[in-house]
Amino acid sequence: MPKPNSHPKVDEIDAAFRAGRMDRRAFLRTATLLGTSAAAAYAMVGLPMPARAQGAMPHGGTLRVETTVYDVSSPPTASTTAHPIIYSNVVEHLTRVGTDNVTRPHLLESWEPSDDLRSWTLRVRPGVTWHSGRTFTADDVIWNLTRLVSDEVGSSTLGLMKGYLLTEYESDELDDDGNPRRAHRLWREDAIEKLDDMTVRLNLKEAQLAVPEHLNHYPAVMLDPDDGGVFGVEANGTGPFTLAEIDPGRRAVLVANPDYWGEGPYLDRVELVDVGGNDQAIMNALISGQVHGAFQVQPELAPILANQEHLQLHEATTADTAITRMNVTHKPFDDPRVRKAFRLALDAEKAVAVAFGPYAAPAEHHHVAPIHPEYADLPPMTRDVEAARALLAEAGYPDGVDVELTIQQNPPHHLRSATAMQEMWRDAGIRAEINVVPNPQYWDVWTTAPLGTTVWAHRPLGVINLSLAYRSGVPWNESAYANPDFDALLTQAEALPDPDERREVMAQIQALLQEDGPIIQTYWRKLLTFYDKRVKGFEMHPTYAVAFNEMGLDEG
Amino acid sequence: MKLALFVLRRLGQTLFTMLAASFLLFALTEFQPGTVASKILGPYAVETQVALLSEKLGLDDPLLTRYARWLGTLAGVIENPLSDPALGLGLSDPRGTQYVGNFGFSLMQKEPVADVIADRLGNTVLLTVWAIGLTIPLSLLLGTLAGMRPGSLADRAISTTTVILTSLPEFVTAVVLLLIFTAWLGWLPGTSPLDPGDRWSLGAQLVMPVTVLVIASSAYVTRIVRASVADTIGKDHVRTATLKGLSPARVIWSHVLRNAMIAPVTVILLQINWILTGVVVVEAIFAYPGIGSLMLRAALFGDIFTVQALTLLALAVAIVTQFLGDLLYAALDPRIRAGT
Amino acid sequence: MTRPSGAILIGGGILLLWGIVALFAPLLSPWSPTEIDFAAAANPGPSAAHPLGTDPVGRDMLARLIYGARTTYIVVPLAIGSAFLTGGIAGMLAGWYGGWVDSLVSRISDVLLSFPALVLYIVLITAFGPSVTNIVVAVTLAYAPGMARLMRGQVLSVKRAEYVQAAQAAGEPAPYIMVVEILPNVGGPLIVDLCLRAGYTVILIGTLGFLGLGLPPPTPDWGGMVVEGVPFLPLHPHMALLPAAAVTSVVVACNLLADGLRERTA
Amino acid sequence: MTAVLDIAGLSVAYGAGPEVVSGVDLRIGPGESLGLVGESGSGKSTVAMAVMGHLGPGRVTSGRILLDGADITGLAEPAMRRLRGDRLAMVYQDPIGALNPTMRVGRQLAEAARRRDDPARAIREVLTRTRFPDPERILRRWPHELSGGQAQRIVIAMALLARPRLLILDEPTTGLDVTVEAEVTDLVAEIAAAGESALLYISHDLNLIAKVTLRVGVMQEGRIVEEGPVGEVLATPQHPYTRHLLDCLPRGIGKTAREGGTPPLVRLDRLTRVFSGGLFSKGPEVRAADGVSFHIGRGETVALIGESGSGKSTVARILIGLDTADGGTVDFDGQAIAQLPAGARPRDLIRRIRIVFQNPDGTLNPAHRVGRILARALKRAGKPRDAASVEALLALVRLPPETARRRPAALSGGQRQRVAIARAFAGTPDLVIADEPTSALDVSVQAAIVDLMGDVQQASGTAVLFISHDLALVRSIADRVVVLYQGKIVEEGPAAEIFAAPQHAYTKTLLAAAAHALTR
Repeated sequence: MPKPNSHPKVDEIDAAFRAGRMDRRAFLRTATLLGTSAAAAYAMVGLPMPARAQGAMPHGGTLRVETTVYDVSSPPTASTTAHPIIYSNVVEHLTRVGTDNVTRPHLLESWEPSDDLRSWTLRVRPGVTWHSGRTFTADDVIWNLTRLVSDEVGSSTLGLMKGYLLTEYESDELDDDGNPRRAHRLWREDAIEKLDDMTVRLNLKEAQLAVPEHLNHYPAVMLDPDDGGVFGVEANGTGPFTLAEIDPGRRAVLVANPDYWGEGPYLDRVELVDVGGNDQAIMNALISGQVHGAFQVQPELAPILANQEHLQLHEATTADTAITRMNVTHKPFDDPRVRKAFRLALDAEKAVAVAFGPYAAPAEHHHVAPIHPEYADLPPMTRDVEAARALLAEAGYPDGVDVELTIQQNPPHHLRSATAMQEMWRDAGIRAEINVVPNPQYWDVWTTAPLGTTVWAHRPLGVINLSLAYRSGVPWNESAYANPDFDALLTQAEALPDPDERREVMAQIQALLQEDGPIIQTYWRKLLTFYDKRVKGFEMHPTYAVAFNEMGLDEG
Repeated sequence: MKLALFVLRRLGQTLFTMLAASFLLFALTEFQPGTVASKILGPYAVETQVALLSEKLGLDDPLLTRYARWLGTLAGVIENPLSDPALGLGLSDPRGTQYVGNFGFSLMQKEPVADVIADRLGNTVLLTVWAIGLTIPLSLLLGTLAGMRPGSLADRAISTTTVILTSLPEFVTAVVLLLIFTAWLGWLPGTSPLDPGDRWSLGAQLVMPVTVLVIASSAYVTRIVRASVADTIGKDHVRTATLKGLSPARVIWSHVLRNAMIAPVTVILLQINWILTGVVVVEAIFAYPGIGSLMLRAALFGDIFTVQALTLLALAVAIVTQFLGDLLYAALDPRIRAGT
Repeated sequence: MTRPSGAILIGGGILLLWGIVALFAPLLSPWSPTEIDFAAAANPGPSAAHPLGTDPVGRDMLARLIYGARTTYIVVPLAIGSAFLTGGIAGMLAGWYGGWVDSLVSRISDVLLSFPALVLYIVLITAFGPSVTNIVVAVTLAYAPGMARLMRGQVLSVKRAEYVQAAQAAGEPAPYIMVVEILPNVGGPLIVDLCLRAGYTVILIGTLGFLGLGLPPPTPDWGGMVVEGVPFLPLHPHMALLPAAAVTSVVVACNLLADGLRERTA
Repeated sequence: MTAVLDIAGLSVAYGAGPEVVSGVDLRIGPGESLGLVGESGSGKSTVAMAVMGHLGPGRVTSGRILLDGADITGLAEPAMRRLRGDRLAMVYQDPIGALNPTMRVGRQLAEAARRRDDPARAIREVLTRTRFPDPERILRRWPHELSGGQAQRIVIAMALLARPRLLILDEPTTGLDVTVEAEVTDLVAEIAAAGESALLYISHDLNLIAKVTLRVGVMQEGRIVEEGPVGEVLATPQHPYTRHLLDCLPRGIGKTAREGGTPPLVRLDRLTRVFSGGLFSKGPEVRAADGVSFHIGRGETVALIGESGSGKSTVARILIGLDTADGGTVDFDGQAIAQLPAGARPRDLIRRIRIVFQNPDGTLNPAHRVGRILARALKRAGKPRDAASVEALLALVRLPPETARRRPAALSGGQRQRVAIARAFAGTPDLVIADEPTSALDVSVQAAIVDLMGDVQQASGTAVLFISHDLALVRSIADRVVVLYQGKIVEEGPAAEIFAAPQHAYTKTLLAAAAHALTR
């Protein structure tokens, strides 16, 4: 078997795969992260590369897709996975994680990690040009990456890469309480290093396997430095489309770039239509053919849309979820026994049935999904009302507790989930009031509310989520959880490419979260949408990514 | 002299109302979570950033200072602080940074509020024109038919129908219409984004929102017209006309209708007022890009500048319709004309 | 005494019926309104256990409709009563004293009426959270000005009545005149207005529920039930249509009662 | 010769209710005029509406109505419509309300003249005839720009434009001032005399009928109880009801002033009250009372006479404390009260000055029972408020004790006014102001109330300021008369002197208007 990539760890995992200690999916993912090309990795496991029927792709036409048209003038600070549908076909990522969970180079041609996974050489794809005609180079990559991890921009990429690229220090400025403000800078000056015009090297503080996946984090797109970090109509990009028009809240128009360096585009034009984010309106727009497809469809509407002749269901099993997180700075959540009681009082399976029907799977309160390669299969955490009561009593709440659960108004399954939890908690003496707030308002309290349900998008690795959300002091740490043991374990896990070794650490992390963690998690959601059957080349991506250049519209 | 005084007083009152309303709104939004800075920067902004911007914008100043700043910007006395390119927010207004009527930037859409509103106002006017254009003749006809002979079969049929229709919440009407005409029959589009690329014509997109509004408005106006006609029919001067030997049609047309219209004028104008500034539910359900849905989204977002502008717009609309009402009253009723 | 008209009988009858339902909810209801029948969630249609089916999360529809009546009968009278008290007192004072009191009340009314009503609600409720109290406050702020105006007009129309002048000439104190002499005689139009506004309030609470700003769950609130049921409309129409019919029936009843009372007082 | 109108055995009922008109027979020949007199509810207007075929929910239960010999009883609406405005025309009470407020006078007249060959000319002629000196100008007017008298003349003109065979006038002068009443009555008398149309003139006032028609029918409870030439009926009434009506007409030549006068109780000195023009009114300020000076002695009855707007009510309101003077003084038994509102008056002062208002519908709070109203008055006067005291008070005004349990709506106008009087006298006051206490009552009731006032006053020795627009009414009770015109006193003196030799032109007009009952 030829070994096109020489990374020693590829051999290790190859051996693991062949010994039956690693499944195909995990092998494919890990091998590609280590720099093996997708084609080679597929060959190693003896599978054909999933191919798309390109020959049949119709040319021309205008595709109309429903989505919330956000203001996307600053992609690095994009805050939802619905933002990139507008910009990521104009300005692109360095890598792409496919629907098969395999990461492929995109604006990069390839990457090479060092043996210790602390040095990553990124090779820029030659022949990629900006719409302006300029060649895409290592300078563009460095400008963007540096910006993405800077305090001034405030991209969530900062939290993602903080562990291995940044260091925290106390700045000269004082905050309201007179304490020095915490700020970040690269852990060393050449952390992002230019080797030549087409090569960049990342020098990491700690070993990290998921770097290529992080480069596909939705805000991490490559903007033209000449645009000053601002995205808009006619913004310069490398993508298959240009943004011709945007009216946030109403519509955006993408026009094909005929000189695109990659596949397609086949479509002439993509119109993104905002119908106000109202699920009913989305359903009605699909039924009356006002749009060809939707960003996503809520599970309760799926049976109705499935009855429509002209529509096709697309679904993806994902690690998309909502976390009911307990902010540990508030009573009673400062006590881990209380937190555990909140979990013990629930029957995730029942909650899922009520909130989602068949379109979700029960989760186990640790934010690592069975589809994640490092997932450790722990014994299930079953409902135990008596134990929950006992824990509460032990924590000093013999009469139960009164809490307020803040949830977002949309989509409606939040309320259904919350209602199911509320009802089950009642048995254990947890009296919860549900406070439904408009979605934008939720984002003003998401890091401060004592008890709130926050949606978390799918990410290809469990550790990505954990490191974004529960590592001490990271910006997205909405529960204010600060557990040095957890941090240490997580850092350790992130450095272990071997799935067995990693899984062992993961088992500890998951158990720690179930025992001590700040979260309640009852489900993993399937992502659903419907597209007109005439639309070709669409695949539901676990992070909602849509590659319009790979899609066509059969006008017939 | 007295008239001038009267106009001045009215203007003063209006100005006071506008100031008080906008201040009250400003003060109320204090209690909403989040600040102008956090809204501009989005949910994932780091604390440092928010603090920095808050400082630059003076968001920690007392409420009155900030209100005065907003007012100063609106009056064109000072520059819009958000326009400062040094903030690096990329907010720019083609009209400049300082002009009279500067409502600032929409925090939600990062565009000048004036542009955000202008875009949607036209759509709402379109909706209003259709809805009111259909409501007026329909309710005049039905209301007169019912009020002409109180207690008759026609009256009872119309009165019963309208009392039920006015009791239907708009969201119920809209949802039932959608179920029938979009989900079951597929005759009409389920949303009305008024998007040029839509496969349904503009007309088809207008049918359902207009119908919901016409049902709600005309049922109500019909009831008012009916009451007014029934009342006028019993007036002495109508008896005079009948006993002059005029035909019933002539009596209704010349002696009843004009007098009976005086009371419904207010109600019809209030309907215009309501449709122009308050059709939140219908616009939201049908994804109609108008003022109502913008109001809802802006209020939910906490986009204080847009909400302020829309509130003042609503006030202006109310004042204009009231003025129109006064003119119409005067046109209809010579007694009022003599009064001014 | 004239016989009550058909409108009053029907309107009053419906309201009375719902009132009885609200009062005896625990006796009438087969289930708790918040209890989830996890088994029924998959098959929410009417069944032996749930004669009117269940809602999307498997709570008994009949129980929620019954307890929804209770919610309506608590929140609406509270809201309307508070608006009436505030607006009524302000209008009474404005009408009776005139002058600066009148100007003050009128200006405050103008300011409050100048807000598009929904903006007022949304701002209030997003600032202070959805709760019965806040809905009562919001309804009070929205309706009190109109009620104040009506009361003021009524007081002005009665103020010149000779029996009021007689009381004044008899040196009766102002509060006595307002409460004993004026109030009983301005009631008619106010009660009609109260009925109409009670109807609007039912719609309003429904609309707030529809916009997701209604009463905090799991309070059975008809408007909120409509919203929760709407996504399932084509498959399980009962989830949205039953509460919609309940809302409509109460509003129709209020309107009929108002009509009937108006004819009586006219 | 065929009668223009021939009614035989006419009975009318509303719905399933009792007959409101029973077996009425009437006959009016061409050019003749007939007066129909009766109190409210006697059925006289129903007869008129039956003739016009406009009974609304009512129906003719028996009898027939012949117009020029043709039976028009229960004629179908279209046929009836051809008669109206052609052979039948009608004039009503409340002329302003009878005109469409949103249509110019000219158009409304033109509608009535539509069957004439030359409508424009006909309108000009009829306007001249109804005494409009400048017809062109009046045509452009809106109804609200007309005075009550002008409006009634327009309504009459409208009726005349039809050149009807029969013209019905239903209380055409009720609600108009005395002088205006005279103007309209003269016009109607002239039309009657011209004899072009037969005339049916309906009124509650025998005086007016006597002025206009030659024959009169007296109606009581739906029946005609007496009919005959006016002179005969007035001189030798046959039916007791007719006699009763005649007895009720105010008569007498006025009391002679008391010898030596009485010590003054109230003295008004140059009392002035100015109302500034409102924001809207273009008019200048109104001097409602302009230097009014007169006095009232203890136990004396002073009549304050004037038309509406003459300022007489303003004077009353200042006395009682509902209004305050802008200038001048009022001395009440040593206390200056002109600037003292009721709320600031000591309780005893309030007890000593009481008032009886004009409108029996408004004078009592409809929400309260009579007993409560009187008990409250007793309490305010510092008297025991028990049932016995209330009964005694009711007895004073000749009302049965059970009245205490009634609400005002269950009482007749006269009864309500009695309760109002009882309330005023509850605290044995020194001065009672009676502000037109009878003007809205039927004639027979008026007389009873005036008598009652007199009796109660005699018994209690209370001074009375009797305010009225009707000179005839006050003749029998007033010691002295004060005549007010546009806020100023134009004449003042002992009643007998004023009636005998009025000095001021306005007083003469008033007297002339009131005089006809005596001259017949």
